[in-house]
Amino acid sequence: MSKKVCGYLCKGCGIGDALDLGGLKKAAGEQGVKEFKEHDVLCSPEGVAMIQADVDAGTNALLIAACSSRAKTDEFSFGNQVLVERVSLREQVVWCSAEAEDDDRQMLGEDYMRMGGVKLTKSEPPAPFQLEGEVAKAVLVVGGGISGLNAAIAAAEAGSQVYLVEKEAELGGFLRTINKLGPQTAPYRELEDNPLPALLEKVSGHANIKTFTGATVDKTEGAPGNFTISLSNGESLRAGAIIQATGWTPYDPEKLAGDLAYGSSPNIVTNVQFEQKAKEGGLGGINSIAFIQCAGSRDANHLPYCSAFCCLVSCKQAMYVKQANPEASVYVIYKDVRTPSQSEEVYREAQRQGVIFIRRDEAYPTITGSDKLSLETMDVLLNEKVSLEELDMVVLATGMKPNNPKVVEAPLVAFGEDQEAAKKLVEEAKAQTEDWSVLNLQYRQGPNLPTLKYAMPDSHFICFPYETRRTGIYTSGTVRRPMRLTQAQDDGVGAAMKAIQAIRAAEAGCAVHPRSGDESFPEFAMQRCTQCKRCTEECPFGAINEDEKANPLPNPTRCRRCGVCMGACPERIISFKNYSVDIVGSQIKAIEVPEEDEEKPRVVVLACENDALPAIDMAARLGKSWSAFVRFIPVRCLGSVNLVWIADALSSGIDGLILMGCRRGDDYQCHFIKGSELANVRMSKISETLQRLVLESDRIKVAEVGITDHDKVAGIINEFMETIDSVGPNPYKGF
Amino acid sequence: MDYFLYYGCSLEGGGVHYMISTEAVAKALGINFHEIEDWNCCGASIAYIGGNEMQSIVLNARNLALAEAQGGYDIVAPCSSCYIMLNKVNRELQAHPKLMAQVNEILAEGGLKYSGQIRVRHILDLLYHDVGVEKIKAAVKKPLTGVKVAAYYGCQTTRPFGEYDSCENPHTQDDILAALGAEVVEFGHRVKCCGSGIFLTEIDKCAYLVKDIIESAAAGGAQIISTACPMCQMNLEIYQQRVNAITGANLNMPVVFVTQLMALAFGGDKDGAAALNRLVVPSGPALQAVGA
Amino acid sequence: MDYNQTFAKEVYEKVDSGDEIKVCMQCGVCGATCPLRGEMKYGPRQIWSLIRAGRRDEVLNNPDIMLCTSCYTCQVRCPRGVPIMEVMHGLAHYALAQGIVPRAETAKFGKAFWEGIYDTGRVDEAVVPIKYCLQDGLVAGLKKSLGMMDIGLALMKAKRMKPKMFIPPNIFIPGVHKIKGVKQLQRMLDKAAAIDAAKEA
Amino acid sequence: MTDETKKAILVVGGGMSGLSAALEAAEAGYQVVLVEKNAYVGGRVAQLHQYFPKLCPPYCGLEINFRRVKSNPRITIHTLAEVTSIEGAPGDFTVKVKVSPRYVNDKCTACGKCADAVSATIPNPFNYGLDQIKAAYLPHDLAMPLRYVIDPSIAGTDEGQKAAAACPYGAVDLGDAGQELSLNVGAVIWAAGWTPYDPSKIEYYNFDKSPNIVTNVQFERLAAVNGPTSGAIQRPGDGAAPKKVAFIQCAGSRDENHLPFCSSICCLASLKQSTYVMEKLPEAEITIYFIDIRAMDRNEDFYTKVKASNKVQFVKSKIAMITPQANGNLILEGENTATGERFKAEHDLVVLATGMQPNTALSQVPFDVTYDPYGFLTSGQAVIGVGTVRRPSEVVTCVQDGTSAALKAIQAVGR
Repeated sequence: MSKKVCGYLCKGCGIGDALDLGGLKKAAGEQGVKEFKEHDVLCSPEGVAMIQADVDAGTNALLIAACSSRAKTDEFSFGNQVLVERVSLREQVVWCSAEAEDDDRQMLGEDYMRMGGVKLTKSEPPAPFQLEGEVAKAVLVVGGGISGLNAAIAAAEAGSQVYLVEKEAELGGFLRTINKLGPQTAPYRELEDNPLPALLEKVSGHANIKTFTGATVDKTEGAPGNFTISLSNGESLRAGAIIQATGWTPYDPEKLAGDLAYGSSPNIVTNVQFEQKAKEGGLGGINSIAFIQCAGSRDANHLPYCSAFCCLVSCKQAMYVKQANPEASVYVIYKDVRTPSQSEEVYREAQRQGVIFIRRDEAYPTITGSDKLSLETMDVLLNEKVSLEELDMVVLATGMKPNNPKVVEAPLVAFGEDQEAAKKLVEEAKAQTEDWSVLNLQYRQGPNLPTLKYAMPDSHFICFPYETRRTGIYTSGTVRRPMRLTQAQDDGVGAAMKAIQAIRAAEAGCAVHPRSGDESFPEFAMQRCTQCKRCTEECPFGAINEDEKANPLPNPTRCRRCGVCMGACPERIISFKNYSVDIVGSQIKAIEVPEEDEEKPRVVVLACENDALPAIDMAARLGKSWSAFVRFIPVRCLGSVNLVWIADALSSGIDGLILMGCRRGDDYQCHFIKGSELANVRMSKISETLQRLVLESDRIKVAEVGITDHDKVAGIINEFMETIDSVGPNPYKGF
Repeated sequence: MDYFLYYGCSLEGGGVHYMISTEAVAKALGINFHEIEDWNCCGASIAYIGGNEMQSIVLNARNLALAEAQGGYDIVAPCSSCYIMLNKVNRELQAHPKLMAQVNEILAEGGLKYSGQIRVRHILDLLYHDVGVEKIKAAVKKPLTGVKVAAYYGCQTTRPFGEYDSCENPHTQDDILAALGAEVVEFGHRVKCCGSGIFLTEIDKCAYLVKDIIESAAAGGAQIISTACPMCQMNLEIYQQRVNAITGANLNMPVVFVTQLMALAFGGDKDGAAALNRLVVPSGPALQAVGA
Repeated sequence: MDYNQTFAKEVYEKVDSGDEIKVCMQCGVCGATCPLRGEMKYGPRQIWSLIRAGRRDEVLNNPDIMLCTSCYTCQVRCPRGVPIMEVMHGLAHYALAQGIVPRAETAKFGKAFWEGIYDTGRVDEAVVPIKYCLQDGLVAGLKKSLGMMDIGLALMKAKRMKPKMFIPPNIFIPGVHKIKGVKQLQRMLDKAAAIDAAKEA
Repeated sequence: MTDETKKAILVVGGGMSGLSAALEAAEAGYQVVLVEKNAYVGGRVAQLHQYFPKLCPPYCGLEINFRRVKSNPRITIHTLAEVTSIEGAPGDFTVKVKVSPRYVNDKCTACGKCADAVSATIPNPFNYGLDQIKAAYLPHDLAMPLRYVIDPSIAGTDEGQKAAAACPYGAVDLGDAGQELSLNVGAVIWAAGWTPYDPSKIEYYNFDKSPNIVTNVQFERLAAVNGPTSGAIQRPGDGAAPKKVAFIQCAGSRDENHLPFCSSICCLASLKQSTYVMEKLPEAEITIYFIDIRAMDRNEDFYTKVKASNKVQFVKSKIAMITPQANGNLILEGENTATGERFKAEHDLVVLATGMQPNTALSQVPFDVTYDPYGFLTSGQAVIGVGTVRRPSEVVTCVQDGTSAALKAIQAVGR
């Protein structure tokens, strides 16, 4: 496209007083932004009108030198065909340089003008990616239990075509085995009817829902907006998004043979088996019964987590017994009664009906006997060991395991690291990975959704619970985490929302979470590819497949636009229209490096735009200040940092670099899962590059900066400046 | 302002100075008290030992029925225990028609019937809500300036109903005393139980309750304790020497009824309307400031 | 110890307000709230849990069930709305009805108090203590009442008690006036007694 | 499908639930109007120091959501706005909204000159009144919109004039009279959130009588770097670092005299807050008094982790009484139900795990909807309840719920 460039300088918020605008314009001019307009308050209606007028007159590339790109976003966006580059003179120059010399502040401003200028001139407005052929708008739901059924109905009622796949011969999942539901609705005291019949009626009656029972998924190919799914029954379906609602499996009671004598008597049953009996009306003749909570849950030797539903299920099942025989002695032996929110009333109601709750300690009760059972347990509240005799039945409240294969990933290994060791790690990871699959994804990175813990397939389970690491594929219900029936029900509806949204994004050719709406996407200059596989291996979302010659096959609708592939590529063949190795490299080169004797070191901070950048903005607004020798360059993710930038920076005389990104490790915060981790690993190998250049490794620092660490920003920078002083100037200056 | 004054057994005996002062206060405030003809004991909270639940219901139902038959005024109980028993039974009868019917069958033995029209009040309720602090202020002739008093509520004065004042943090008596011009001191134990219910028989266990309450009042700077319950007054007052003997404390704190202080402030004679001569622990220096 | 629901059911059915303890969640507020918490082996919470465990003798013979000062503090604070004080009284009453005496002295005093009510319709604070004392027999009783003489004298001095303490109680006491309707009252109380007796049987 | 032609979705409440609902619907192509009663969106999570179980800052997720909002032209936000009436039915609602004056228009650049100019202060609502803030203020560091607020208390005063005079951009508008909006929408999502239960109602805890008894929400502020103490945990009474911290669970929850239901987040909140103390005051003793520890699902791991630290003493007892001492310390009385021991324990800082009261129990939806006995909205109604007005829930469930509410809403406008 032919660019019509114009720069706009704001004089407000102290910019006009602190900086020589002429100098700023001149600097930008060196990078191709010749024309400039000034305004006292650029974000004011008048200022914006001034810009809009130019845009209407054909200006389509704007360098807006004012405040942070995070501020005044409405005022300074002019539609996606107009390139806007923001230069943060306010936050990154004026507000944070209180202690700086005037000329240093001016140089700082001018560098940012150059950096902004070069980025603007080298960027192109993104053109949304369009799938070939028609975008598939159907939603595939795998799993016909409470969550899947609700997902299917919700999506269908929102107008989507739905394919519902269930491996059993009938729909319903665990609902089929359920006698009654515990109290769900106010006043939370009455048992309720199984909702399955009503759900089945809705499903069978709905024109938008096509059901496949007794079928599993053999193969899932393609990408959001264009999945092709082959079923075990030979059917082939096209879907735009997928919901995996494969539910749970009861924890294997055989594993409790030792701890809770399971199998030693037909009268020791699991809560699932007991429900079946209740459904078959087989609860007659129970005069005395004990329910044992946390049978295999909250136990390091079995399931370390809490299965979340067992306490309420035991309350419900205890009510079955009481209602069949009010005289029956019914005991619930628990560690903590977990009946959260309104369901506290269910606990009370069970008590009202005469159910006795006995608090035990960590040790399991001992169960003996074959027909009539005896049970011995610590009664914490009596502070003594007690025994229950003549029990007709003992029910083990066993927990839930998600129906999803466990995936273990090999730890990241830096380039150049001992490749044998790396292979070994991969092998070990493979060994721990379960070798079955639900979706059989035909993805370079494997057939399953990556899992974090306990085979639960999610990535940010607090803020963005639906986000798996496979775009357009959402999990729903107990496959994601143990939850109660009502939650699984709502969860299905939410998953349907995400699926519909993903299809919409595929249609529009833009990204989904977290860069929702971003129309840029990575393009590969294939002819220069060396088939090193790094991009295909390191993409956190498995977006890139491989052909038989190991050439990368990108799937833009799977892509989240983080740029990790760009950071991984040693050949620099991967770029976005407005974000590339060349653009950032040029920004670095645009920094003017003073002669050594001027004693004005230069440090580049590559800052994650999700956490570090906001922290820097906040620090500046709060009046923190730091060395005027640093230049910030926001990056989409530290994972997108290409080593070339480091090398270029150092060889052009930059004295040091800081990579500021978010927390890594088990409780990582990276919105692209392992960008921060990757950067760290890559930097661990940077020493080689440095040795080649005969430079000190102190010149590179990877710093974890959370979004609320604005109080630390100044400290980190100033400390690093001292380090740079001690190691001395970069010998490459002036080359 | 017409009310039944349910004297209760104490006011005929150890609480006689409560009766005298209450009647004097009523006069000064224009309250007409009527006696419930032939009322009987409420049973108090100890009745459960000799009698059973239904019996203590009947005891109180009879009084309620009499009151209903004799004019239906609100029953005002100066004694907290009477107040609780009458009120509790009244609420139960009003809430449970079946119980009411059953009880009426029994009342029929005495040709009585109760339909649930009566309201049961504590005397603090009457003084604070019906009379009001302003009217009390207006009646003051001799302000209790300089009198450092602790307002003691004890247990049954507000618990369990908390109808006219908070169970945990009551204020009505404090406000009334303040209206009299007295200095009401900070007092942590104001709602702590003094154990009167079983004091006589479990004195070794309960002595400490009295000790703590009186010492807490003294710690706050109180020279005198005011109560609105004959059990509390008697229990806190007459056993002080015993308590000293058991606990090694050194208690000598006058304990009076709020109505005695009111009578005094309303200009009544200290040994007449205020019946201070009925104290076992003389008011001594506590009321010297106001010449009593 | 074996768990057994027989006693729990007995309490639910026969003890006044007994079934209300079912909803106790064993939080412990009652025990910690009681003014006599330091004097009790078991607080209400523990007593409920003993009932649930079926410890009949331990509960009914437990002197703590009769140590209640009736202050209602536990009852107003109980997060599950258990009328703790009523249940305590119910338990004590039930124990006495079973011929068990958890606390002899309080039992005697209560008995004297109730007799006062039954005989006259009202309670005479001067007579009740004597009746209470004399349950130990004349000699011991007089001794006990002499032990209380200081109190009695103090009250008499303050004109808050009529001098009846030394009149042998077995003969007619003029000072004690009966209410007019005492006979009907007694009939009522007898009828009421029958109803609860049926329940407790 | 041309969603733009369809009626908009109204979301009432800009907390985690409302924000999620608004974003999910807007990103699926629907028009959304978000009405928020505070001067900023983000709700109560913005006031948290960290989330359990990851101990990460809520600002992190909010920043992403705010960027989603900024980059999405389909979302309109009205802050300081409350719904006054709703008429109609799903597919066609007429909703009246009252917008209170902010006295600062969108010319504000958040430069802060107005705050410098005024001297009047108000109790800082963002810090639950733990400190004072200028009466011309930015609600918090990540406020969205990033715009100052002039407190009504000074709008008509010289102080207000000072603020106006100090603003170089004509952003202070003391004449702002607020406005009444009338919206025609196809669906209404009610995400009004919750209010911490007022602990002064638990009289025997004497909350009002000691500054060293704080609520769990206040404690979040005491630990937050942008809080009143810049993240130093101090006793409000004297600024001293506490040595013996107590967390009292079910302070109002699971109590028929207060909130009969379980607030379901407080156990994890206290476990989380115990880690704040461990980190910032390694020497301090920590005790958690509880009835049951309710760390549901994978959050159990967090409970396990805290137990493993051996830094926290867990005492199974509901606290029956708190008595302030002259030295500012507090005596806690309870019965250790595991040992039967009735104890008195002295602590120098007490944190009450106060529960969640649904805002629908405090001010009802101006429409014919049904509530459960506690004031929570029941499911399946014309006005779609979401998040903590449906049931006490942690952030995850609110996001989940907000997302499903968005779908129910697009079904309604699709009609």
